[in-house]
Amino acid sequence: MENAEKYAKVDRDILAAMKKPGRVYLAGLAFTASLVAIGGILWAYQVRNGLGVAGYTHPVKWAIYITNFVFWVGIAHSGTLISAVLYLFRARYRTSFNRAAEAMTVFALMVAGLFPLIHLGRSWVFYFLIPYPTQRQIWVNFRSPLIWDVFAVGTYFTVSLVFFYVGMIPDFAAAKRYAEGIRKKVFTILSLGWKGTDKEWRHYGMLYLFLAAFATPLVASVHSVVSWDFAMSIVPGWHTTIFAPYFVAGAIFSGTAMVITLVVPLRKAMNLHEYITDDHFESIAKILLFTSLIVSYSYIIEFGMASYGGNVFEMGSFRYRALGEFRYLTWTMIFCNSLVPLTLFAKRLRRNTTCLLVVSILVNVGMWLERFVIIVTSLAHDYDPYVWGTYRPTFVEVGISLGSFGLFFTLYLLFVKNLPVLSISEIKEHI
Amino acid sequence: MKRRDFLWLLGVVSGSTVMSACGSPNRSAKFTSYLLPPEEGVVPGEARFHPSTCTECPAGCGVLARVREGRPVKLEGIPGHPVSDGGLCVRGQSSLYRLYHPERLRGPMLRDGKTFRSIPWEEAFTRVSETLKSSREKGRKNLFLSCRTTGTLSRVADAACERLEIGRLPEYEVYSHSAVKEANALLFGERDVPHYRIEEADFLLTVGADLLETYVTPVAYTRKISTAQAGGDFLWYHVEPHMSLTGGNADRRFTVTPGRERLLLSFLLREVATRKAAQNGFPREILAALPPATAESVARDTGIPPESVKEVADRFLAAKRPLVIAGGIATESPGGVGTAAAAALIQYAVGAFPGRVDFAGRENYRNVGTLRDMEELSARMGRGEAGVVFLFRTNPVFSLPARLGFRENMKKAQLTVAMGEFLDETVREADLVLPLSHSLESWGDVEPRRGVMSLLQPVLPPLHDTLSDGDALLGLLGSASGKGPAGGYRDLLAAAWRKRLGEAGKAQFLEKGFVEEMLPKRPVSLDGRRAADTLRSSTSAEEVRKPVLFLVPSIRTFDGRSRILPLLSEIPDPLTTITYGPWISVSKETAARAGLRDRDEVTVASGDWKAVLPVKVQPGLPGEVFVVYRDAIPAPPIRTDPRTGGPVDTIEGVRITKTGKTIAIPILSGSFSQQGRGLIPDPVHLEEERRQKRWTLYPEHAHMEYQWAMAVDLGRCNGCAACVAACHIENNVPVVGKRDHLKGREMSWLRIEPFYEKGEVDFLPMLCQQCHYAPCETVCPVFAAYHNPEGLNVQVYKRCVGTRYCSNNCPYKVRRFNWWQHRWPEPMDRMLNPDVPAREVGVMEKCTFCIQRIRGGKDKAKDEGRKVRDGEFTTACAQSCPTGALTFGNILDKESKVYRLAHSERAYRVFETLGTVPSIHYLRGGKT
Amino acid sequence: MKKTLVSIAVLGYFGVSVLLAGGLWYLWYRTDPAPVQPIAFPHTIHAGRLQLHCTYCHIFADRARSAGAPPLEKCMGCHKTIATEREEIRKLTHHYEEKRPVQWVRVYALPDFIYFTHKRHVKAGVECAMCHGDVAGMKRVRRVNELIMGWCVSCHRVRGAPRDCATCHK
Amino acid sequence: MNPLAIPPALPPDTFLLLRYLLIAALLLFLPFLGIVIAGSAASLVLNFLGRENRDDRSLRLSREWIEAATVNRWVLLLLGLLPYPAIAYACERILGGRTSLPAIAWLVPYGALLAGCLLLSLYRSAIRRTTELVPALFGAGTVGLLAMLSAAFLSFLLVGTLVDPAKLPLVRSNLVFILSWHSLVEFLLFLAMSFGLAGGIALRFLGRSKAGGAGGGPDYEARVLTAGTSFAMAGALAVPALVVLYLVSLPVTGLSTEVFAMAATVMILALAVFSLLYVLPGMKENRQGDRVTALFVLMFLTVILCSQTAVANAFQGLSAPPGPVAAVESVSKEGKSALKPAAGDAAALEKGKKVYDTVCSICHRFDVKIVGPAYNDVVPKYKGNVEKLKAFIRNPVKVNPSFPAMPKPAIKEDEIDAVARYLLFTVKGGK
Repeated sequence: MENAEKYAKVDRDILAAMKKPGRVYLAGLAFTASLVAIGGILWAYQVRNGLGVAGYTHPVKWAIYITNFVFWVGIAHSGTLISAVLYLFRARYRTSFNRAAEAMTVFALMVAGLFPLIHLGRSWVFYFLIPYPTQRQIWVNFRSPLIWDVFAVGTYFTVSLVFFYVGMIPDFAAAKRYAEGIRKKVFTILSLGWKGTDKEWRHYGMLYLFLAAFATPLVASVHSVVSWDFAMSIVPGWHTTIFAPYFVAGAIFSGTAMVITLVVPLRKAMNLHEYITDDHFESIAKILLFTSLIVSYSYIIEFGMASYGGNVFEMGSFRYRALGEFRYLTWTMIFCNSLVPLTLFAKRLRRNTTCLLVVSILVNVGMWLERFVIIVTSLAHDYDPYVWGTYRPTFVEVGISLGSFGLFFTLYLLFVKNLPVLSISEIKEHI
Repeated sequence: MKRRDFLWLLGVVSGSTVMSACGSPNRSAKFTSYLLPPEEGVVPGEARFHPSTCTECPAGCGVLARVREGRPVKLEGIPGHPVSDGGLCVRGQSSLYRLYHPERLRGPMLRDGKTFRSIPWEEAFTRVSETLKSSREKGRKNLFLSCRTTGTLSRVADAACERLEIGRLPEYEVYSHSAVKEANALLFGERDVPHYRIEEADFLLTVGADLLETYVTPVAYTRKISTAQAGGDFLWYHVEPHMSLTGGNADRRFTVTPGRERLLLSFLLREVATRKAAQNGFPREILAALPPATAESVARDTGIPPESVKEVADRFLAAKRPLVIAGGIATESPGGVGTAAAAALIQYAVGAFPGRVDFAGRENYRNVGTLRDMEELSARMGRGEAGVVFLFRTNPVFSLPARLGFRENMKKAQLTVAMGEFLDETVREADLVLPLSHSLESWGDVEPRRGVMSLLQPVLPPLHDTLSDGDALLGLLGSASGKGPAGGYRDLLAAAWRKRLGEAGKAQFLEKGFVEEMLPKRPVSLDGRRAADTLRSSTSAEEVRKPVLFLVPSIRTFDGRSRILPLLSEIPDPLTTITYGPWISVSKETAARAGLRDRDEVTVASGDWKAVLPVKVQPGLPGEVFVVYRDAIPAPPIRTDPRTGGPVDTIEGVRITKTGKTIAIPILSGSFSQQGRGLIPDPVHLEEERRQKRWTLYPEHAHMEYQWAMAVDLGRCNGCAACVAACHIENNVPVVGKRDHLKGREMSWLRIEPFYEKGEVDFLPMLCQQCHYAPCETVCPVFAAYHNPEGLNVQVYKRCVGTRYCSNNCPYKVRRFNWWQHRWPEPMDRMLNPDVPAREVGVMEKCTFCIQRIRGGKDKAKDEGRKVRDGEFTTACAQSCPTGALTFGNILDKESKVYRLAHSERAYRVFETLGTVPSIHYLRGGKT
Repeated sequence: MKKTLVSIAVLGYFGVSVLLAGGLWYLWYRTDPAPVQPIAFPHTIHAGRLQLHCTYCHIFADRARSAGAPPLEKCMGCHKTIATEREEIRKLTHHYEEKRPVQWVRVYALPDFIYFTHKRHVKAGVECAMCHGDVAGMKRVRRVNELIMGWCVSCHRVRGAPRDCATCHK
Repeated sequence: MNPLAIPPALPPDTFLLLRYLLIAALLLFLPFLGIVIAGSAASLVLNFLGRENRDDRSLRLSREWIEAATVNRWVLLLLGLLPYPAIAYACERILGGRTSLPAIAWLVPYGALLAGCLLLSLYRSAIRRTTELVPALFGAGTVGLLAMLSAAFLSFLLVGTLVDPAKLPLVRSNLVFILSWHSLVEFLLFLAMSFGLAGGIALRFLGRSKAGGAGGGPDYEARVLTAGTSFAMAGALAVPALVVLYLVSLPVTGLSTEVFAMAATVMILALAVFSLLYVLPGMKENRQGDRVTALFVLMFLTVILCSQTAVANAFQGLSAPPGPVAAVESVSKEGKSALKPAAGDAAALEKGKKVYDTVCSICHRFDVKIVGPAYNDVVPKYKGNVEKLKAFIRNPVKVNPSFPAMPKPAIKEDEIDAVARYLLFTVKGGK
């Protein structure tokens, strides 16, 4: 009886988020949307005039676009990790994050997926990268890590999308009871006539478990593949065996940070304090700290290998990274990723959301810089000293990158207003 | 005559040979049928070669113009040509850009206030002839100033001037070698530059003469030196006050205190005369005239370490057939004539005349005047004595010092008639502009050297409303004197040739493009007293005050005349790797002292003259010595040598002050040092690389018939960059401009990397290595970069999507990306090689060993049912190399030259540790 | 209300698809496989009835990359006397007398990034008809094969001709 | 088969006949197959749903529908199995020479068809006995449906090969090259029209029988109405898009204005269906079964004609020339056979023959008269007088008014001599 009330309350509280949006929300939405518009225009400009409008130089032929790609794929990771892996570990605090995290995964992947296209010299023939039988009777080169990317990211996106959707089916059913108008219709369709019978729940449980199990290995595989884009090449500073674990850790690191960055304001804005408690934050913070330590360790290993490897090219590359013209970025990165998170050893700070927010944002910055530094510095000073060069981004690259952030947050804002932000059914389970 | 109709026809066709870019043509796509069957042996779509002569500089190298659909698309040297023997320098390769340059004069123009209005030729001629008449009545003198002209053209000019009572002035060249001529005149009564047979010497000492770059006939000298080096025991020492490409390539290079070259030479002369020439009647009074000197004193004065002075002397004396050449900057400084004279006397003393130094085949510089002549001309014009002044293919306003006031005085002439190809500084000032055809559009002949006649013949109809040099002169003559010779310049030439060579000879001349008459060697007689006076008179008054600025000719632009060729500003200067100049080269120590770094802006001042230039720190340059290329400074503040009347290109006591600003100039080299990466390795380092074993997971590439490979002999490569230009032209590599160069986005498929080790420079030509295990191929997602059955890393431009992964993964960074859609302004688009597509925006491009040539060669071989013969065809770069440093061939053929070289003990590959197994084998240089 | 909206929407959809079809038709029409030539040269007579071999007029087919159109002189060789009164022949004669080359409309064209030589194919024993079809049977020459990559590759596969990209791609 | 051989030409009328045969067979085959596929699919689904939630109307509808779709098993076997061999035969003949498909390529679809027919008839008879099917029989039905589908798809692939003759030489060497987009699109188009047709059939025949039984009555009719209408509408709406795709996927050589015209017709027919069922007022109430059915049959007809026109276009002009090569050969052979050169002038005769081949043969043959008279008629007039003949060749004079005057040949004196000798020697009775 009183359970019923509780359930009703949960429904109300969470679905309250989907009430009519306030001014602030609309303003935010307008802002992010305009960013998207700017990005779009700049992309059109770039396609029309050629990649020359970007700041690429002769040695540095990959830069900010690929940085963004790796960054966003990284962001995407925590989603699966938090929902799938923690689900398998039966970690209860997951419930308060998983929906947000999954949404983040999907959106981040959407954004990430754009960058390989943006960075192509001839984006209009991107379909050459897709393996399909054409009249030309020629296939893609399955040896190329870029093709592995196409598959890895594609798979990952599909799976996480399905996972995201399946997780929401019962909530749609719940939501449709409160919604009206077109929204009700949509929810009705999306809920696939979910009635909540035992039989349904039994099947549902099986399916969800399976999907979780299926998604978990992807966490490792996808970013390993992405890291191989670099590790498989022979560029000094890229060609390292530790890249796969290093990148996966980094991905989870940045992803977790992004979750915190998103959930802290979310909780505040939609006062979900009783569903997202400080304990939850603390345990997430622990993940952050842990992955941070792994990342720092990788940094040390990288420089270590370069110095005792005795490979003149590798040494040159890392000397340049640490002391070259990009040294400020390098050291900022180390500060953000290795030093700042150490504060989280203090329990008080772990439970202090403002502190967490600051740390997480810094970590995001740091992780973006990490990718930038790895990509640009390694290319700028590789084998032949004659072609050593440098790189300065142009407004086009900056604008498009901002646009990508805009796109991500636009999608996210739309999400929080139109879909249940917390997994109602699971919260009910835990009542 | 027949070919011209044919050309005309093809001219019609060529317009319509451009096809639509999609499989099925749309209704507008047309193609044309000939009226007449093309003459025997002409096959559409096949290139034909027509011999002609390069006119980019006075040297007169023979060129074969490669013609497709009636348009010349490439220039190559004529093998066996007495001057260039198959070689062609960077300027020669680029001179197609002169032909197709969009800014060429399109027709005769008449001054109309500040601007010009175009007029028909007839009007131009009549106006000239009227003015000629009127000025004669006014009692003014009509004058004709031209660049160095030789052969029939020179005679025609003389004749015309005589008929029309025009004073033919001494010809004007910026580099007139007046000191050398003066010295030879004083000593032997031969006012000219002799023909040096370097190939017959076993020891060569060059003083200031930049043989490999611009001195008199650089390609010839380059060929001769490499022949001599190939011959085995040959040593080449170079003494210079600054740092030049030539010096960098000599076996030993000594930097001498500016203006003191004379002392070294006279010491050498004394040594030679006393020890060697005493017996063969060497005039005593000369010895008397020589200032007393010991190795130590000379070392003190010249700044060359004593042991080096001794070494030079000993080597020279030890040599059986020694040869010394003084010229260039050494003779264009105060006391230059003394230097030249000393050198000439040494030649005499060691009996180099007439074997190794011969006036029979002199370089035809006799009619070339001096700076003083120009002073007189300017003065005469200033005094208003000049009527009509013809300025024929010459640009004095740019190259003469401002103090002559040439520009202003031109105005005082009654009518200045400029004849040239471009609206350059001088033409802009003229009253009447008569556009001349490019040499590839006109008939003619040149005589670069006595006894050598080289053919000029049109390979395409004139692009614009221009006349060939001869026709223009004849036209003038005709309209002025009422009756010119019957027929055009072509008939006149034909007659002249028939007269000189006979029917058969003429035919052969037309076919081969040159004739060489064997002139008997001419011994010289030395006037001892005059010689002695000459030596005495070169006193220590002629000293050079430091800091000194040298104005030197550049291998890219010579005296500045080639600076309008866009390609040449794309090709880096070999020593500094700067593409878009200008700049001033500063020595390391000076830079250190003045706290100057690359790109710093400085003001260079001397007297009331000053210029603002960015700095480039140049290793190997002695302190207090600055170098600027001649093309960088219009109206340079050069003095006139009181004794020779020639120019003094050393500006003394210059003041260099740092402004604190910087000027962005594209310096392509990221580092002048190898950073210990063994691109040009020492043997030890090499061995350990060799010992590495490596294995692959991928299936081996099978090469059945052919595996193309190249050998690059670093010992022969002198960094002249001719190959770079050749590659550009052959492969339609676009000229991208300064903006992209500043971003390091140059497009050249082939680059020459200079690496400096303690003042010595080594050059490393770097092009696609065509790796056997190519890193670029495995990473391309769409097979745009793949390994073809003949061992090439082919790039399929239409398949490329532009991920640029291949370039990242290329350790040699030899792949170029099309950042923009590059366009060729009309009529430059006619220069494109139809066998190579113009790349689209957003695709990667690279060297594929001129795959179009490979295709052609295989096609021919297949027709004859055989395999390709070694050396049957070669890549554009290898073809252009004057020293034969590049060898291309099929390495599967055990007999081939490239196989032999690739298996020599000098052979190595760049970055062998990476296991890319390149098909390009470098042969370690090692200065002998 | 709703009904009209829906019907308008659907009608719009139909309209769009019809337009698309029209567009496709135009695209196809622009590259008409059988274009009208300035002079209606009947292959049916020359290659058909007179049974002249292709290389009689297209002299370069076995010698060069492009088969080449016959020089007008060749046409005039016969048509000085034969069928001189016919309209088309008159056109020809005008062209010849005015020294004005004939601008034929292309039926087949290859993109400029492709290296193709008739010589190789003819020498390899490929009959002209393999690619150009039964020209002798066409009053106006019609393109019977679209020169698309797949088409070339198919034949190269079957005949075991080289399939290295660089064989055809410049 | 020998890749060098030019495919022999089919005699035009044979080709025509074959195509008519093909069209007729397809016209019988496809609509029928369509009805069966769509009908049985509908019936299966309805049956499943009916059993799931105990709904007699669905069960009844499902039974009626399968009955209507497969009038009875004999018709099924007859229409299903008879036309196919005709199609196979026609295709094989048309392909003949270019390639001959391995028998398996024909037999597999046929087998599938057979199996499909049998299984479906099994299902049909079962469902007539009782609507409460045992799973086995239901399964049989499903498998039958799948078999039918695959049969249809395979036959589309086979017929599709006709549209792309250039690819045919490959087909035998590796069957994968049968795969083509336009076959796929055509198949989809076929499915769309089939469902439309099935809908039409439903509207026309179902729910007519007033005989009560389980779940009869007016609401049952309503049910039929909705089902039929939605099927027809779905079909009609899917058609235009698919038609456009079809046009895109056709090889360019197959196109012609007629093809486009027919495509447009199909769209218009679809539009007609739509307006019948939706736009026109009051049309919906009284069923449009017969009209809709008719329209869809028309669509089938047009599409089949359209694709066959494409085939015709594709084959136009693709065949061996009436060998001018052969002709020249024969002449020269004739020459050879005739001449038995005396030792001396063999060379001269060879030369003469060369002149003949290059110059004379343009206008003259030995046996036939082309531009000029046949040599066998005129040469004998010279009775072996070489000089006379040479004189004529040197400057020809108009002899026979029925021929244009012979132009003065551009050949040298010795060539004139040689050719004159050659002619006199070669032509029988020349000497």
